Amino acid sequence: MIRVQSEAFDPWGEAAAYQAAHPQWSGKIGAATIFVGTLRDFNQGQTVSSMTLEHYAGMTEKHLDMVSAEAKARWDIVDTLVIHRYGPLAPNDPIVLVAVWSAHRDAAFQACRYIIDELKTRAPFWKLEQTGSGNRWVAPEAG
Amino acid sequence: MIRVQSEAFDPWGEAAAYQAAHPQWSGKIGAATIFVGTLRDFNQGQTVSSMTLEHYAGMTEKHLDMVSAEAKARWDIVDTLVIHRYGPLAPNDPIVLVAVWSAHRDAAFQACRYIIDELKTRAPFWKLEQTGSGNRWVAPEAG
Amino acid sequence: MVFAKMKVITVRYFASIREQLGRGSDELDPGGIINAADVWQKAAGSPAPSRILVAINQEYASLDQTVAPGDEVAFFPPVTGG
Amino acid sequence: MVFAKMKVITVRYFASIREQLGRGSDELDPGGIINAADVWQKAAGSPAPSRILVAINQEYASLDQTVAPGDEVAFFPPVTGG
Repeated sequence: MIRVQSEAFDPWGEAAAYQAAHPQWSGKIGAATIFVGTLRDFNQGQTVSSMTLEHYAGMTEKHLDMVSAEAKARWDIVDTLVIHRYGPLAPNDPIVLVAVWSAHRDAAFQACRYIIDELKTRAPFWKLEQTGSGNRWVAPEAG
Repeated sequence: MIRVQSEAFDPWGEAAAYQAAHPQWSGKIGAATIFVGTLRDFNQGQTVSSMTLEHYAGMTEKHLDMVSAEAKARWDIVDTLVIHRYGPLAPNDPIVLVAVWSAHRDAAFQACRYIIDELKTRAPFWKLEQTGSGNRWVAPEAG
Repeated sequence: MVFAKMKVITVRYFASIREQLGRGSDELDPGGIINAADVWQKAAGSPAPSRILVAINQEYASLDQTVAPGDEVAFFPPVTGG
Repeated sequence: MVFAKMKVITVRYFASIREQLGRGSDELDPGGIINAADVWQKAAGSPAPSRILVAINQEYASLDQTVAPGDEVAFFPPVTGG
């Protein structure tokens, strides 16, 4: 499942609730790998007081659905959950959750890493940081 | 921190509580990577009704402390949490939690994977499965 | 007698591209437009900047990909989510 | 006059090794024991099986590693935690 939302969320509670909502997985799941991305209060040498995440509504959801489907096609996994914020965020706010459930850990780790890497390099989100010297668009990661 | 215990635990709640217990991390953490290992009800072709995890008390804790320290030395991470059960377990019970917090995701993923892989190949635990055809010691993973 | 309404090309801009153009979207007459580069030229009055990303109907595309009336074409800088 | 109590070697067995020997531990007189292989031979009455793992004072060791009086020596099969 994917969700793109402006509301704050609790990544641990969401992962727990999603797993609890699938009692049919009981005993079939040997591994869960979770990535939580959180807003830091410093970046590229400056203090960040807050951030606004712009996104391309519609394309974002399509992209996250596609990446989740690719992960399911490439690795033997049971399910995935991706939640991503947009709009205004404060330091320490969770930005993104990627959770992958599978029988064995190797598939869970690889699929989780694949989804977050694809999301970071391709999903249409843009971070605008508010710093002491004004607003700035965050530069993309090298590579 | 490492903990080895016979009591059941909620891995999501433990990760959330450990992070909440470190307010000084607020804004410094960009990434958390979590691995949760859960008891499956099938393994190596047989249905597993329950399991008993034997461990070498004392050496287990020393080993997990050492592996956690190695991960902190090798990657730029903020902290780690490892919880491992021993004693009787039922299918769907969480067996192990490995959580790693860091500024950036690559270090969190690599350290989390390192800790669980080292734990699986070196920490002195032994799984005794109860199946329909009796008890059997689980064979170690290849590699 | 009913005339079909002429289909426009919807153009959308995000992040720094949106700020530079001073608007979030345009609707363009498809006349003379063959590909995404033509869309940018007609909307912005200049050739597309380097490193700009293009999506047609919410899928990544290249500047030389064909655009049809009714399409949604988006221009944006490298993404920074996650 | 006080005599020092002679330090024994504590031997511990786990999992299938423990089941095969029918006990979880032994305390051995260190006489004649140089290394971990000697500990096994004295406790079990046979050479150490292949693939057995050894720890001395709760750290992984090899069968030819030296053992001293007071040491804790453990024998166990490949581990299967996590």
